[in-house]
Amino acid sequence: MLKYIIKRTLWMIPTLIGVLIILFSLTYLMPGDPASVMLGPRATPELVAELNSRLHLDRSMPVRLGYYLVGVLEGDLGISVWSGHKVSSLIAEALPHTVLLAVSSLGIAAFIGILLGAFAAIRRDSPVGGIVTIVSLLGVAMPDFVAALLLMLVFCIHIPLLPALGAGTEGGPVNMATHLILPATALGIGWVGYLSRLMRESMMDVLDSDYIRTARAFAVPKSSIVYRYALKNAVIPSISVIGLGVGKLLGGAVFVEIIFSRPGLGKLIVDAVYARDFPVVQGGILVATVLFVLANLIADISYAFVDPRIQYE
Amino acid sequence: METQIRNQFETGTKTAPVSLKRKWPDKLRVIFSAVVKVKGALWGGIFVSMMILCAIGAQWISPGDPNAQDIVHRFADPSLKHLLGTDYLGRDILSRIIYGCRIAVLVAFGAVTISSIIGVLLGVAAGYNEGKKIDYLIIWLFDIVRSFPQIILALAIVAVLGPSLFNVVVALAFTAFPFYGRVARAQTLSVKESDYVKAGEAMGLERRKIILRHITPNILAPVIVCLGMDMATMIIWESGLSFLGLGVRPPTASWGIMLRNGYKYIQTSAWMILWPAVAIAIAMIAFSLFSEGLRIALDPKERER
Amino acid sequence: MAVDLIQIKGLKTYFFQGKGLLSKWFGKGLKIVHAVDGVSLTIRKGRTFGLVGESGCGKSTLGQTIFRLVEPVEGEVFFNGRDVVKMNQAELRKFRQKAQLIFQDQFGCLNPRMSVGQIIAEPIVMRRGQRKSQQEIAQDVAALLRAVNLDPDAAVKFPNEFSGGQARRIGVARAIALNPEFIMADEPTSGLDISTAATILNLMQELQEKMDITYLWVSHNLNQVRYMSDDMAVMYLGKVVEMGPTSEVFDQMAHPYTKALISAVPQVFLGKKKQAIFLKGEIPSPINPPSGCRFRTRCPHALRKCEEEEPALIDLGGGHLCACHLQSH
Amino acid sequence: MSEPLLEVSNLTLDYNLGTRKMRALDKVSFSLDKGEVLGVAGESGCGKSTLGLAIIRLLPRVAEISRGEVIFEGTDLLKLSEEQMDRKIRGQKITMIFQNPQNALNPVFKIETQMVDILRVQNKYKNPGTQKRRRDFRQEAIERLKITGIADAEARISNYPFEFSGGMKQRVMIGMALSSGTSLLLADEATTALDVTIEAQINRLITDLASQYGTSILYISHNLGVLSDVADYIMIMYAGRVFEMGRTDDVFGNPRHPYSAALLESLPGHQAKGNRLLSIPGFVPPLDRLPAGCSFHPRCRFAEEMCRQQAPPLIEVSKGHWSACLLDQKRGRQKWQWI
Repeated sequence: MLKYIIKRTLWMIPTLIGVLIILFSLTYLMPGDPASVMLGPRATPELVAELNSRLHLDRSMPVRLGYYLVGVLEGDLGISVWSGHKVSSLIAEALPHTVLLAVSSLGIAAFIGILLGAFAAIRRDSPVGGIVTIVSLLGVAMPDFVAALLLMLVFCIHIPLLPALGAGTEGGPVNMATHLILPATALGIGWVGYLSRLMRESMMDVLDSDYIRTARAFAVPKSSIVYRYALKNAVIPSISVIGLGVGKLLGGAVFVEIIFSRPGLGKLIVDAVYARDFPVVQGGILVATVLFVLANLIADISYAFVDPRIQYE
Repeated sequence: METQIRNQFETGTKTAPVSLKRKWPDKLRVIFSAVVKVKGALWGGIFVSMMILCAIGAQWISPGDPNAQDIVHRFADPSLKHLLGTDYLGRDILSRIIYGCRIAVLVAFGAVTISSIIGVLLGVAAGYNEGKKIDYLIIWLFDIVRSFPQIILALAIVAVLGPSLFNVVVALAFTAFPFYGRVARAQTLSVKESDYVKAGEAMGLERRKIILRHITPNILAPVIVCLGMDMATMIIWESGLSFLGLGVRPPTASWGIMLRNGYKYIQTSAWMILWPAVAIAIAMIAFSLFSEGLRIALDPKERER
Repeated sequence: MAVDLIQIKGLKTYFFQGKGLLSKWFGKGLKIVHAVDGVSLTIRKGRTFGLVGESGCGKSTLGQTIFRLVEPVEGEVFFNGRDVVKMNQAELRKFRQKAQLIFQDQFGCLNPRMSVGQIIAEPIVMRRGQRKSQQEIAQDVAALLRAVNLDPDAAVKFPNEFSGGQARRIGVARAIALNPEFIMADEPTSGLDISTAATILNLMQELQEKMDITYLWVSHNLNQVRYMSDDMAVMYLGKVVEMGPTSEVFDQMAHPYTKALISAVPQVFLGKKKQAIFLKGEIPSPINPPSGCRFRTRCPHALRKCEEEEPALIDLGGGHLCACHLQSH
Repeated sequence: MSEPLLEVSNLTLDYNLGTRKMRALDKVSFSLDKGEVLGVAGESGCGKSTLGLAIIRLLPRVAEISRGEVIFEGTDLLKLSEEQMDRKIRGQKITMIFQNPQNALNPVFKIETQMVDILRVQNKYKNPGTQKRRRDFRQEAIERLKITGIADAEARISNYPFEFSGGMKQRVMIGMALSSGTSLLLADEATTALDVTIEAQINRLITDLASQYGTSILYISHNLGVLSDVADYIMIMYAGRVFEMGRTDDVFGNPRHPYSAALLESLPGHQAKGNRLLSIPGFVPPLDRLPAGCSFHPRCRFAEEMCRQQAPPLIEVSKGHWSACLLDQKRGRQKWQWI
């Protein structure tokens, strides 16, 4: 098991190096001289020269790549051109909100989705099956940012029930929770639909498999057949999807954070894009990617915990 | 020598020579009838073709000019004159939605075609020489691009290249090609090991012919199904980028921009958000149902069930 | 005296697991599967050679090596006097039109996306020779379908529209399309019912008599091999343990494994049930086969000598060979 | 003659697949005494597996038993509720092993966990109230593995199923299925997926353990050779109906139904090289469009007018030998010369 974990972690390193190289090369795609583009209207020759030297933009490509890699390893993601703060501190401030949003939306969605799907598979003729189909269609039909807009339209404007803007950080946990409901639902709907359909299909396959028939032939009680024997096999496909889901959520969070103007990594990146504050954009994306790669790693490893055959592949 | 076979087993009357395979119109009829049989795929197909129709013939279909402003009647509710009402500049929402189809279909088809071509070529190359250096290199490339949360990378690329229709397509294609690459590679691996490929080799078929007649058709079908599903995702991302103001430049009519304006005036008018949202929802459901039907239709085994 | 169509001399085919980059660093290093480990046999023209053994004994790999679908590590395969292992692409292509393969997986060997007519026509179309008109090809396909008693209008259907038995007959039709001299049938009736299997066996015999085809008949069903084959070989874990004319091998069983195999075969037998010889343990893995005689771990009469020295194939008379130390005492 | 262990009479079962109603079993009747082995033979689609699943009541949702009784030790199993079947019959009195050992065990649970779960449930039903610790169940599981001949069962029990070969997995199933309390074992093609020498070992293990515990076996297989080795009595089925039944030597020695004779003539073991095997023309009829009268008449060389009209009942044509062929019933033993 340990060897498998090490193998997966080691495989992450070349991937991350590749990520850094791509992120680094993005600056070369920028039309015109990066420094003047970043400074925009405030670009005076001195400021441009000073920025060029600070960001080593004047050096040759490999040297700049070296500086960048070393910088990243030391945790120095550069300084925001716009606000002068260290990029890493900006991110540190914004990250917790996004993680809270991602965990709450994915967590709830996974929980509801898996239970709904499993139940629909067990009680095949019950109305739950219909609910799963509707929810999964809903999930497909409404991407997260459209859902956010509609939810805001209904629950903040027409039926002023829930707060529309901000993360309610000042009002303590209850206030933060109420501020979290709509954004988390917006992000979660798609996932409830997708996971419940995936879970229903895999649960149905598992329930028709030989080893479940064997358990029934030996009068193993229904409850342990469903909730232990079948569930552990049926949940395997959902785990790998949840690993990927974190990536989608980080993406989706960008919209939800902007619509509900909640602080977060997504909003930080987009605002930096508007302000052409490139170091912050670069740093923000790097952190989001590292989070995503870690999530996939955790999904792979938990995959191996559930399914023993994976380690010996 | 062939005559030897023929007269050895020639029994019964000379029946009219049977063609070796169904002709093309015949094949399309079979695939179409299979798609129709799948629950919901028919509706999916109808709405997808309606969208494509609107995209091509927007100027004939749409009731009015999408950019014609009529400030006096702005934020109008749906009426006979403006079936879906007007936006903050008094422009007819229905016309803008129809023109919006054009952007959505254009971007979706553009991004999907580019990313699938690159993805499939790399995927087949990697799958075909499995275990060699090139295979590891391509997998490495796929893993890198796949590690980025897709929308965030697309957003960064557009920000760097500057927002325009072409840049959006490039950004979306670049972030999506590993999705096809991995499917193509997995298919190549499984098809390569199959007995019908071995049968081709055992028959003395040239390498080129085996790839053309046996490997490619069995890889394309699953990839085509991915195209269907990915079209839906591309439409979401196009409207997402436009919503962030990083997609198509206003005033061109795109669902994302309509939602962006809708968000600005969310207090005053609900229509500006509602109708584009409905359009996106219909497009999404249509594409996913249609690609589900396609998946069953293209696979001869599923078709029988 | 029947002419020798195929002579195999000291053929070795190994599979190397864990060759990839990743498994070199993390895997247990290189694992060699000794699938075929020094096999020599002769197949006479126009006759059926039975190859018998349990799963993992290498009989299918031996078959695929003859067709160079798998490259051997060592040894020669003479077909009509020319060594297939050393053939270049052109010679190989000519050889492959004379020798055909019938696969074990009756559906796997038919391209799901091609119609049955196209599948059967492929070898005919592929042969450079004289260009054939569409009519002529359709004629040949119809004749071939009738030859395997399938209805000619099956040509437009897809493989998945057929039953197991029918799919296998499509494979046979494709194999005989170029009137080959040699056909290797890999478990031709596995997974078929009694009556469907009987039709396939009858068909193959009829084709052999009409088209003078030589068969290499790979199967684990000894009743079938006894009925179909003139000569046979018994393989265990990559090696031939006993070989000779089928009646000889069945009547004077020499090798303990052959005895156990034949006694274990379920027979419809009236009266007292015959006492089968039961081997102990499971079939060992071909990755690290036991030293000396590979059967010693399951052999009821294993001697010390069996561990040290690998027994050679010795002739017991009349071409009946056996590799067992018990014989040489 | 003591009351038979199992008495099945007129068992009729249909599979309702959407519009099509497939008659999988049609008035199947037979009896099985204690400690005897009844071989059920027939080609695929003849309903032999359905028969096994009907007895232990593990039929799929679409299956519907329209008529008949299954009297087992005095009680009609078809009348019992699911809960009663679990409590008294399944896994205790009647057990079943299946064809494909590869996925008969749950891939993501250790062998130990699965065996202990089963033993705990059996113990709960057999002698409720006794509190046995997990260690006792584990020990009993190891004992059972040892009995079925698995080497160093102590260590192997904590492996996962994928670390076991096909033969060894079947041994685990047999270890669970055969114990002192088992009265009837249903074996559905138990060794079809195994190699010849392993098949022989497993079949001997089944018959030895069964005779040791006095368990009778319903041995379902399409391989007549295996049945000839293993079974005391043979029942030959075709398209849901019983065509012939009797002692193994009687049925194979002088078949009283043309179909049984045809099956024997199709076996390569019976013919010298050179002369052709018998291959019965035509195909097994689809179960929702069975021909009138005897369902074999379209393929039968000896079929006469009466075969086409009358559905032949199963009659005892000689002592302990039943046949469902009108010609045999009317004119006595025939030679059934197919070739």
